[in-house]
Amino acid sequence: MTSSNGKPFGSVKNLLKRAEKILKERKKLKQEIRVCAGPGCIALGAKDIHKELCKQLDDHKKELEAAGLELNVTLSEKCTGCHGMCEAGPIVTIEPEGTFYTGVKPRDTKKIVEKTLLKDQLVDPLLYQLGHHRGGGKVKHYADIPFYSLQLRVALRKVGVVDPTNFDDFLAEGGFQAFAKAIAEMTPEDVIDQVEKSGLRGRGGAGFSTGRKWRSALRVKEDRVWLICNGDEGDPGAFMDRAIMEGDPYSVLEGMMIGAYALGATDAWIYVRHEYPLAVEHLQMAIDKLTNAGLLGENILGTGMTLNVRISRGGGAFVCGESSALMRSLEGKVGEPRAKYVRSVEKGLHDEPTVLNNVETFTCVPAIIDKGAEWFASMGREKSKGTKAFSLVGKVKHTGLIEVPMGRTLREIIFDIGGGIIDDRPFKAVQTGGPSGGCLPAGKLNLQVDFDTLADAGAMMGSGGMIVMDDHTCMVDVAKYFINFLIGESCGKCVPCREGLYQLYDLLNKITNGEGKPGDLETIETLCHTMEVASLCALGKSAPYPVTSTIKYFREEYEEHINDGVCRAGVCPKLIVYHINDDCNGCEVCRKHCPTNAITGEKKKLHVIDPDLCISCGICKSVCKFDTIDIMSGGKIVSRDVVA
Amino acid sequence: MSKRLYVTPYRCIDCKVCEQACSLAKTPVPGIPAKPRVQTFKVDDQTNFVLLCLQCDEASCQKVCPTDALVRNPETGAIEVNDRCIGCGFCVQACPFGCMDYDDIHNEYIKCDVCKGDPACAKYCPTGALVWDEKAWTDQEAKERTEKKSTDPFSIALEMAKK
Amino acid sequence: MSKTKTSKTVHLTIDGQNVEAPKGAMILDVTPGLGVEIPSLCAHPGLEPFGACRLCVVEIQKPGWDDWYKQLVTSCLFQVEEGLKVWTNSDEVRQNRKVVLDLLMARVPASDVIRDLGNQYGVTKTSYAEVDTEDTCIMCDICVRACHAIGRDAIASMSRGPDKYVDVPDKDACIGCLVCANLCPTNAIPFTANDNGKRRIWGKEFDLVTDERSGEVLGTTEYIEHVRKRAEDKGLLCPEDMKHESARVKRYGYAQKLSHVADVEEPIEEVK
Amino acid sequence: MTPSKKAGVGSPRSGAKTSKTKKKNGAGKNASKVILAATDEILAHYPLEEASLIMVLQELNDQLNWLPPKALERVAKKLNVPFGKVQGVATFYRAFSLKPKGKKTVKVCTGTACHVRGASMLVDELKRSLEVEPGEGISEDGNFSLETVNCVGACAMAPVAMIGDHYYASMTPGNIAKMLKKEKPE
Repeated sequence: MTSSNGKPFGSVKNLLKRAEKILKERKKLKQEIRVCAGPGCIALGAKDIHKELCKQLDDHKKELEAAGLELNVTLSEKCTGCHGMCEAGPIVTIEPEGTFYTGVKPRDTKKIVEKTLLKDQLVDPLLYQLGHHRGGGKVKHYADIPFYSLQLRVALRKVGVVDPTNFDDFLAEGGFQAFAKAIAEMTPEDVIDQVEKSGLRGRGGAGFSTGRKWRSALRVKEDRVWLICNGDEGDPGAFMDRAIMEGDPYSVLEGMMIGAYALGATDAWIYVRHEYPLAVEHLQMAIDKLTNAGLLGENILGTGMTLNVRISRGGGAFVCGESSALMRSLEGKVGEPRAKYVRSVEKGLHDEPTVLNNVETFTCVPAIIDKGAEWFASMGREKSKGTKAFSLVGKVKHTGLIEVPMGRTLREIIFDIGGGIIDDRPFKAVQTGGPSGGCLPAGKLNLQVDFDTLADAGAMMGSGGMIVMDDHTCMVDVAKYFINFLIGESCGKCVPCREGLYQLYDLLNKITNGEGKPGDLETIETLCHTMEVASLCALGKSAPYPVTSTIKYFREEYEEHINDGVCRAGVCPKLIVYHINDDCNGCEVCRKHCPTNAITGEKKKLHVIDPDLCISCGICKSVCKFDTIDIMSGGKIVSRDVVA
Repeated sequence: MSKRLYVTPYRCIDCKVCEQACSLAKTPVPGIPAKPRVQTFKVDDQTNFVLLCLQCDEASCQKVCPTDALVRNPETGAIEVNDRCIGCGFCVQACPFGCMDYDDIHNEYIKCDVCKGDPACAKYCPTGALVWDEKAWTDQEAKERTEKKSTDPFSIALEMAKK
Repeated sequence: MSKTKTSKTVHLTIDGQNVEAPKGAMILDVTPGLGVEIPSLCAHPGLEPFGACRLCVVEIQKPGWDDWYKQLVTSCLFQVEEGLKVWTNSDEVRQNRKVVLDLLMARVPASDVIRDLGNQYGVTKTSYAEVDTEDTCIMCDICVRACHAIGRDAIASMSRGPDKYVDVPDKDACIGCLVCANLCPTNAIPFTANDNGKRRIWGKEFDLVTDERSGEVLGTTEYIEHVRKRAEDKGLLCPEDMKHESARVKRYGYAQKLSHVADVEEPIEEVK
Repeated sequence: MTPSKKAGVGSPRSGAKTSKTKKKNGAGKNASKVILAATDEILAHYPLEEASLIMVLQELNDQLNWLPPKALERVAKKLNVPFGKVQGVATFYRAFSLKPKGKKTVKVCTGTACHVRGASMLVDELKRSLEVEPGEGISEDGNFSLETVNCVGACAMAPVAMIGDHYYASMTPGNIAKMLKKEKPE
């Protein structure tokens, strides 16, 4: 936590010495068990597994000690951040072998300790199984799993590796080397040069060059510069920033410290989404520890540099991800965006120069300083350098957190890393860039993902959410979903966004209810255009993208809804009817569960759904064990899976 | 020194020509006369008085205005109401001389702006009670103009004719 | 208020006219007198620019841009620049104003102001679903900003998105000055100015103070008190005298004082 | 969630009518004393300026489960922020509730991943069984409130419902009744 004698590190040298010492001690350890404590794994009981593991190890120690023996494995067990492969959680890995266990339950810990740790044997049922198209088979090392082997982790380099609550652990993994290098060997100008040369672009969505932003802030000669780290990750289906803040808070802070050094900033805020309490906890813990260690506060490492970092919890407003709204929120005001004509590097928080960067952006900075701008620039594409973290979710086999170099195709990401679509259903679309992004169809699968290609295709990089959809997803419904989301998140300041979203929802709702009129699509397109050009902030300007992109690529689906009253995906409740087919064996389960008593039928006899009473809630289909309930639309069966 | 509107109360005969002239000069729509910015009063049988904005150096109206809608025109030295006025009426309350007013017909706050340097009141004043002059008065003149009483309109008219 | 005072000027063209404008001014601020009409509902020269109604959109082109490329900006928030070209009534501008008015017409079908404005842009009937409301508020925030300007902050906009509405959560803060109601572009704030010496607005009733001599209504008790306090804070000419009911009362007093009439019948202090 | 009819000037919708607290919550002076004591306690930890407003409200909401009007008044006074602005902020941000909540809050994730896996059906079913609207009201037995959240970051287990700290993964309309039964407070 602090230097060996418990006092703050007085100099860069002390810090490096301490890191070396920890590393030496670590080398004595034979093995390390890492329990993933990402949100997914915690939800599935990772905390219990960790507790149980500790207990098991303790028991063994005692047993051996009682017998007068010493445990012949020294090991450390720790909770780390998200490993990424959330769908296979809870995950336990054992280093240095790289053994990768999935779906671990507390009762499995005994086996893990006894077999793997003590006897070097594998627990077969816990190993990751390859998909059929890869020849099945079990994989021992996670590096052999395509999900991992195709990734390149920069921003996520320490997520899943370090214990986010342990500063020593972070030092042992090479933490603060970059900051030490920056403060000891580089001038602020050098730092900005490196960042600019690396070609790092803001990871929050707009993709503005970070180096240029810093440089322009430096040009504004004012006494105070504010530094803000934007952790208000509002995009549904995106959790990269969360994973970083929870799993590797020190890297975020290290990036901010390097930024503060370069810009001469003395005050910094981290704005964290209120739905992420664990991120707040870990960041606060990290700030406290760094302050005690003399790495934050006044006279950092004896260099005279001052930096105070505070955390602010967002109030639960998506629009606060917009930088000017975020600053209003930090001032204690309603998070309404301000016109973009005033640049925040000149007049931002409290009307003082402000530099705002995303969590992922800050996390990339130490890596750039550490390994050099050339290294970073060697990855990715010409105008989009480096790597980008994505959260790959939806109807894809391996949902989770990934990071790839810019320029990977959508196909590689979805099919090679993501393992393809659940149940090997046909791929329909992928939605990128959060609610303001766009949907790309199968025809765009070979698109090389970077800031500009996505924008050209009518989608956007956004913060990096990637939601995969199969043929059981109705594109009109998806568009409606996003508009509904945005209605709730619009600040309501300007007319095109506030009224436009309301009317857009109304029009889409009518279409999904089978009340659409010919001409509606044209009205929607006109409206979308005005929203795009006339809205005040980025939220309003990009709000119509989900609609325009789905109309662009899936126009026939809209037309089907309007002209024929058909929802080919079987999603829109007003356009579908539930029907029990002849395979029904009369088990009565659906009848008992139906909330409106729309199902009649006697035991062991075919059941019937009364379409007048049916409210299309889907309960019957979700409880039927024999898959006898079909969804019909326009007289055709369009059955869909209720639960993926 | 720039021109100023000087008032010589003893010359005022309460004929209300200034009010009429002001009203006409400030009427935005022909046919609906505006409220005059200048007013004359009969104080007693012998004395009349012309009430006119003093264009104070540290004007209350200006200070109390929340939107900086009262701005001094550097050319005329007069304080003018501009389009930033939100109609709160603070100025009316604040002016100790009652020279800010609200025209409820044309729905605007009004004050004397010396007609941008060509005050209609002074132009039409038949007795010289209102003068648009740039000369600085001597103490004696000032005293005379403010203190000399006259109830006889003819003598005033004579005096005017002599000039 | 946000206008920066600077002696520097810039040159731009607005609809082909060459215009010289002070640096830092917004496009909308420099259009009066040019014969150019830019509609606007939420802008007021005395209040902070807000940019809510989006009716004042214009097309601009900066020097150095490709000839075909123009950008739509809100003129109330866009500062003039050297060499800027502005079009205030192009097809694109009219089209977007039309959609905005169409949306507003759906939002406040009862508003005459919006209907008249809509007719100017060829919107006679909204193409969207009308919101069933008698209300004509369009959330331009003028009332909120004005109330802030006069130093009361009684009015606040609440909630967000389409659910946004304007309210006075703290009735005590309202002084019944009617500034909000008078500034409202769509006359959405109902009030009774004078009903037997009472004024009603925002669901609150106020007592009116009347000048005894002229019989003119001076304002509500709370209003006069607020101005007096404000005057005191600002250190005005006669803060003591501000304690009297109104300056108007003093008008007559001062008239007497200034005319140097010795035989004033009643002492000034007692004039009420 | 259909777009609801909008409120206008002078006709505040549900959100502003905070004064109508339930009787059991305003059990006399004692309750309000507790509220004010909690408010003062929280205020003591922050600099008394406008910038603290949101953080103070956050803590207050965490502690009391909602923001009683009395507490808001106190906060406005202490931080020297107009009450209207405090109300505006309290109604703007999702994190704040201006109405008392049930003993437990069922949060249904309506993030995109959950949506494409059928979260809207969960919400519909919960609305039916609890007879409350998301974000409004308490179920008749006083046990549950319903809320939708945009993403709880557990996309891999979609659709997800959350009660307290507990995640219910891969929910279906069919097993909602079971979940509610299990979570029912004693």
